[in-house]
Amino acid sequence: MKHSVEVKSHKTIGQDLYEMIVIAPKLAQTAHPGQFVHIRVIDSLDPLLRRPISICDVDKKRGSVRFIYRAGGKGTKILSKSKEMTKIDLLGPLGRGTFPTENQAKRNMLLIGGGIGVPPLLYAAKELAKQGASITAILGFANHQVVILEDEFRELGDVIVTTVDGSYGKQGFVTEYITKEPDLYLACGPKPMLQAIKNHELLQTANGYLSLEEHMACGIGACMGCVTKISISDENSEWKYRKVCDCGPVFPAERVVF
Amino acid sequence: MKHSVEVKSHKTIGQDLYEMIVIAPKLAQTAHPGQFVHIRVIDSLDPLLRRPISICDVDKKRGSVRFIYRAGGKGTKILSKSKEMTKIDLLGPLGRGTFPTENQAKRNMLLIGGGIGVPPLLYAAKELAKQGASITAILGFANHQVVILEDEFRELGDVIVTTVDGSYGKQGFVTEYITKEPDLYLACGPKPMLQAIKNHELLQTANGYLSLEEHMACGIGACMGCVTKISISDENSEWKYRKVCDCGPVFPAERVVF
Amino acid sequence: MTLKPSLAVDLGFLQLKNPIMPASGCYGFGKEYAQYYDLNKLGAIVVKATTPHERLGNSVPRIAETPAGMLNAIGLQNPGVEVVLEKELPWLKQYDTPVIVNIAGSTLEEYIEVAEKLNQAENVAALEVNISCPNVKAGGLAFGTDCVMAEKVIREVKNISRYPIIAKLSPNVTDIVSISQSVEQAGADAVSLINTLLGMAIDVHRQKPVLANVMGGLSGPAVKPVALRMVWQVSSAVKIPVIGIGGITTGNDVVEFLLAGASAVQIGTANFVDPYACINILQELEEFLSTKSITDIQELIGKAK
Amino acid sequence: MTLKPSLAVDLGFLQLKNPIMPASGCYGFGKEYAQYYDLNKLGAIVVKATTPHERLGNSVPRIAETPAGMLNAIGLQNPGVEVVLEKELPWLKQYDTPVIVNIAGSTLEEYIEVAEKLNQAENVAALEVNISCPNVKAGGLAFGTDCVMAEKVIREVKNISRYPIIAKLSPNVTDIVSISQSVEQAGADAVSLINTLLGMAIDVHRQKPVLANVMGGLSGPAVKPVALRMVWQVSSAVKIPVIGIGGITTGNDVVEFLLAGASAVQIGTANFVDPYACINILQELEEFLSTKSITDIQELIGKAK
Ligand SMILES: Cc1cc2nc3c(=O)[nH]c(=O)nc-3n(C[C@H](O)[C@H](O)[C@H](O)COP(=O)(O)OP(=O)(O)OC[C@H]3O[C@@H](n4cnc5c(N)ncnc54)[C@H](O)[C@@H]3O)c2cc1C
Ligand SMILES: Cc1cc2nc3c(=O)[nH]c(=O)nc-3n(C[C@H](O)[C@H](O)[C@H](O)COP(=O)(O)OP(=O)(O)OC[C@H]3O[C@@H](n4cnc5c(N)ncnc54)[C@H](O)[C@@H]3O)c2cc1C
Ligand SMILES: Cc1cc2nc3c(=O)[nH]c(=O)nc-3n(C[C@H](O)[C@H](O)[C@H](O)COP(=O)(O)O)c2cc1C
Ligand SMILES: Cc1cc2nc3c(=O)[nH]c(=O)nc-3n(C[C@H](O)[C@H](O)[C@H](O)COP(=O)(O)O)c2cc1C
Ligand code: FES
Ligand code: FES
Repeated sequence: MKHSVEVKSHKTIGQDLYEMIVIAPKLAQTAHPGQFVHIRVIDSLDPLLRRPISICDVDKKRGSVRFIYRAGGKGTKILSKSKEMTKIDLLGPLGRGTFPTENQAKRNMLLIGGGIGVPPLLYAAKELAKQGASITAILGFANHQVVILEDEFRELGDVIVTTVDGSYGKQGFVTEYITKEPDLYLACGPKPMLQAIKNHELLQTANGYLSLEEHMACGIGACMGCVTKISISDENSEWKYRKVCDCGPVFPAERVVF
Repeated sequence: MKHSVEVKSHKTIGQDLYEMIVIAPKLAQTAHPGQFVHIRVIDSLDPLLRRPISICDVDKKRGSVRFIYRAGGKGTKILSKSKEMTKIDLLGPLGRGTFPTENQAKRNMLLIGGGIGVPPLLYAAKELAKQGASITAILGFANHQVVILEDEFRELGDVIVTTVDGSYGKQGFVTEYITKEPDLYLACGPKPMLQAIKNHELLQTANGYLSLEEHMACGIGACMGCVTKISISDENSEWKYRKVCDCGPVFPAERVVF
Repeated sequence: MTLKPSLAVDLGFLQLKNPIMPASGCYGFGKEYAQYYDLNKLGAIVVKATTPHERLGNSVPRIAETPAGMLNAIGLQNPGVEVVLEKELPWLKQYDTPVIVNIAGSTLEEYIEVAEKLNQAENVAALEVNISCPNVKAGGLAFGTDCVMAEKVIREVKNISRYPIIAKLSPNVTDIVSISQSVEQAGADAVSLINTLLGMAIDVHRQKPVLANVMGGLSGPAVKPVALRMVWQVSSAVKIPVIGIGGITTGNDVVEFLLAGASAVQIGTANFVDPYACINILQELEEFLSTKSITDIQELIGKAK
Repeated sequence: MTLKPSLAVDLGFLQLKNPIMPASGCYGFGKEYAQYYDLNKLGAIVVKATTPHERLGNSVPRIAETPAGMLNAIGLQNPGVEVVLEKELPWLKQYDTPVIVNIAGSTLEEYIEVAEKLNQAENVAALEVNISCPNVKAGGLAFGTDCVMAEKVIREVKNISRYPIIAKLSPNVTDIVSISQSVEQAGADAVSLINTLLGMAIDVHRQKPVLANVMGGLSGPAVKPVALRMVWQVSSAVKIPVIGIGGITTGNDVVEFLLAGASAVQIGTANFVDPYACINILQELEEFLSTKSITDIQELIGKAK
């Protein structure tokens, strides 16, 4: 579960956005949609901690795994400088809470991604498409410069792209473009977006899954750093802290307490 | 005095030993033998401090400066990985106490270097040779694997190479091969060696200069970190702490208090 | 060739096959790391702080990265001593590595309650009494920063417990030496130090503290110099063994703590950086001893003094 | 386009054109850095600790590198107050940047002596009373870790001096808040914190402490979380301005300290990493304000609370 993998390609695909493909056959074989890896961006004491990045896509045949991330802070900026052919240390696949992509044939699936929450939905979409599920994706971005993966989603189903500033696609938030109730929805993005999705009137009876983010230290369930409130029963509002890295990062929407 | 310089060539020249040549015209023009630079080995908080490295040689025409160093600890190991064409941040030339290489024509000069103390003597030797001084160099090393610069010194004068384990050249310490009194001697190497040189019976009346090392923070005289005991008069044993980075790194041998 | 060096250390009340143990709160109850390597390789295992009742812990974010370190404000989330007795400790029985249970409480009574309950356990080698947690209001820190309170809680726990007692000290004090002497006086069989330094970080964009709890405990390589200094001071002032903790990430770091007077060490934050940290450190330690032709690791203890 | 943001801060007793000043002991008397840039760009200059008589300082090594930090044990080497009055302060007259003189002593009398002598100076804006130096036996640290002693030395210096008094506090204490309140009570016009954390490092090859002095003061980015936490606590507990110090290397670090309640900051170790540190930080700070459309830097002070 700890791998030293070779960077096969690494390039910028939008403002501060990078796509990194690594050779990691074992990871490619075992990873489920929604899972993530925990990356040591540099062998140094600073930055000290690993960075969690979702699995965007896997190529089981070639044994490669794709990541898309935003180089926003110290660690991801360093990561963005790692060259092709060099090795990267990562843990994974991590997370027991994954997107349900099995036995979904012929169902109507709604995938909703916000910004850097879009990448993990791609792997899920591909698995669903393979089974013949009908896919609609609503992909929201801040502006035209950070729109990613649109074409790849179009190959798998219907796609609506939104931008907050209206510089591309439809103007507004993803929630404004949810127009009918799906059988199942999967969502990943900033917390306020996930909350708005969970509370959306058209999604009250649909099954839904949300992928959450939280600051992590260990990434494997040992430190209790990355918890989120998860309700313990359908009936009342009682909740417990569950570890995002271990029980998540994907949780059933109805269990997530905001 | 702060430069961002390009690494022109960087290669290993012995066990853990590296030669780095940088393009730094201003530094090449102004550096005196015995001076050093203070290198930021990586733009990171760890390792935090710069590393002092002596100027081994300059090529004023090409505007390049050569360094030879041992990659022994954390910082120098990181430095040894910096590739050609990349930039390195350094301060220099530093140190007002330098090897006296002017007006030394026709004099008998003895240069004594120990291990990684050999490189700074090369630049001094070249300047002295230009003026027609007669040069004898005694270069001491631990073993054959770390012998450096022998050929270049041979072009400038007589050379005796010693190794502690006898695996190359003469067996023993440099001090065993001082056989006559020079007009002036210059020495750089580990403290016990410098002390033995200062106390050598054949060097009691000769003028001598010792290049010292001390742990440094600022490298420019501000922190008082790098002091050494320097006697304040010839008559008695009174001494004061003087900054190696600023008043040194080269001091008249008779002033150095061990 | 020299013989394989002996890594065993003797704490008096406990013999360890090597001086390496994961630190409390950084290793859960061992299960996660058991997926990476055999826990029998460790000198001992120190499990997450246990309180009499379940604790939910603090709000998130609980983690912030700092230069060569991290802040945490977990707030002692744990399932409570009953669950530890029923589920966690029995699972650890499959290993012959000694288990040290870290205990915490908000009041003297809570410490006593949890210590008492743990007397029923079958595989506890020692209790580590956490009088130094900075993340709980009215919590352990108050006990760990005052000699009288420290003495009291250690004495009471010692009286009630059937296990050797390790007092885990806080570095957030003016005089670590007098605290260590107080707990020795109170009957502690060993001291372990340091727990985290109280610190904080601010998010300049949100203009708010990074941690929901505002302050948290600083750990990792950044704190090593402070930890090492305190181990040096305390090991000169008490007769009981000292367990060194704080920023250890390499075999050389362990050697530093042993030379400063520690008889064993704990590894915390480094486990997050690399799940194999304890194992790698152990190997580096062995290599260090071999290179230096040291046959018994115990030779190193206190040798730099 | 927005206006150029105002960087000026008002300490009450002293107006600064910006909140950036080099920290004592990390900047000599300014001469070395004057070769790199114009000292008039700084908010103020805090010079090396001055004692009544010349001090030789400690043996070498005096410097050790640690993870994201460093240890120093300079031992207050300085030429004594007479030389400072005759040579160093007059040289600084060419700049209109306020000069803050850091004073230290081994006894109460020494503090008074040096403060008294400095009354003759012509270009001193304030005294920073170093009651927190960990590197001198029987030195300042004793004053800085005890409320009664801290109060006493600040009160006496305040009585004798014609300058505003800044009390520089030690972080090596259980309760920084009560120390800060004691010096406020004693008449301090401001507090500055933190001085260094007491730490050590061991050379595993020589099997000896790296520093000749065994222990030294930890500074640099590693200590920032502790410094920030103490600034947060103290600025909530006293009414006098707080000057934040500890591990600042970037403009964002300065913003963190301002948000935590500091009215100005000092830059120490960062000057060694880059001689242009203060200037770069100043520029980053200005860019931060512009990006966030903040017109007056003083808006940030204490805003994260
Ligand atoms: C399960 C999971 C999957 C993720 N997948 C992706 C992905 O596919 N692509 C992508 O661009 N981002 C992803 N993120 C977010 C990504 O981990 C953060 O953006 C990143 O850690 C920030 O690090 P930095 O070096 O840029 O910032 P810094 O400011 O240097 O980070 C400082 C500290 O805060 C933590 N941190 C800061 N922001 C976040 C955040 N949003 N979530 C978690 N920790 C944070 C960092 O991990 C680090 O410990 C994911 C997060 C999680 C938890
Ligand atoms: C004026 C001067 C000129 C020098 N010239 C050369 C040279 O030309 N070639 C060469 O190989 N070495 C030279 N040295 C020694 C070189 O600076 C050290 O070997 C180097 O700093 C060690 O860093 P590290 O990263 O290898 O070790 P680390 O163990 O990472 O060093 C830890 C800390 O200790 C300091 N340190 C450790 N050893 C020394 C030492 N011997 N002198 C000063 N600081 C030390 C480091 O600078 C750093 O701050 C010189 C030293 C001085 C003072
Ligand atoms: C996430 C986290 C949780 C911790 N929980 C506990 C705890 O429950 N009980 C305790 O005594 N110490 C706890 N600690 C402190 C560590 O055991 C250790 O004393 C400290 O982290 C210093 O060691 P390190 O620098 O190797 O991490 C915790 C530390 C961290 C980082
Ligand atoms: C080499 C060195 C010398 C110092 N000398 C003094 C001093 O003379 N007086 C003083 O009050 N503080 C002194 N300090 C402490 C600094 O002023 C500052 O409080 C501390 O280093 C923390 O800030 P930093 O992390 O930015 O360095 C010194 C620090 C260093 C590193
Ligand atoms: S990050 Fe440690 S438990 Fe999730
Ligand atoms: S290294 Fe700072 S004075 Fe020499």
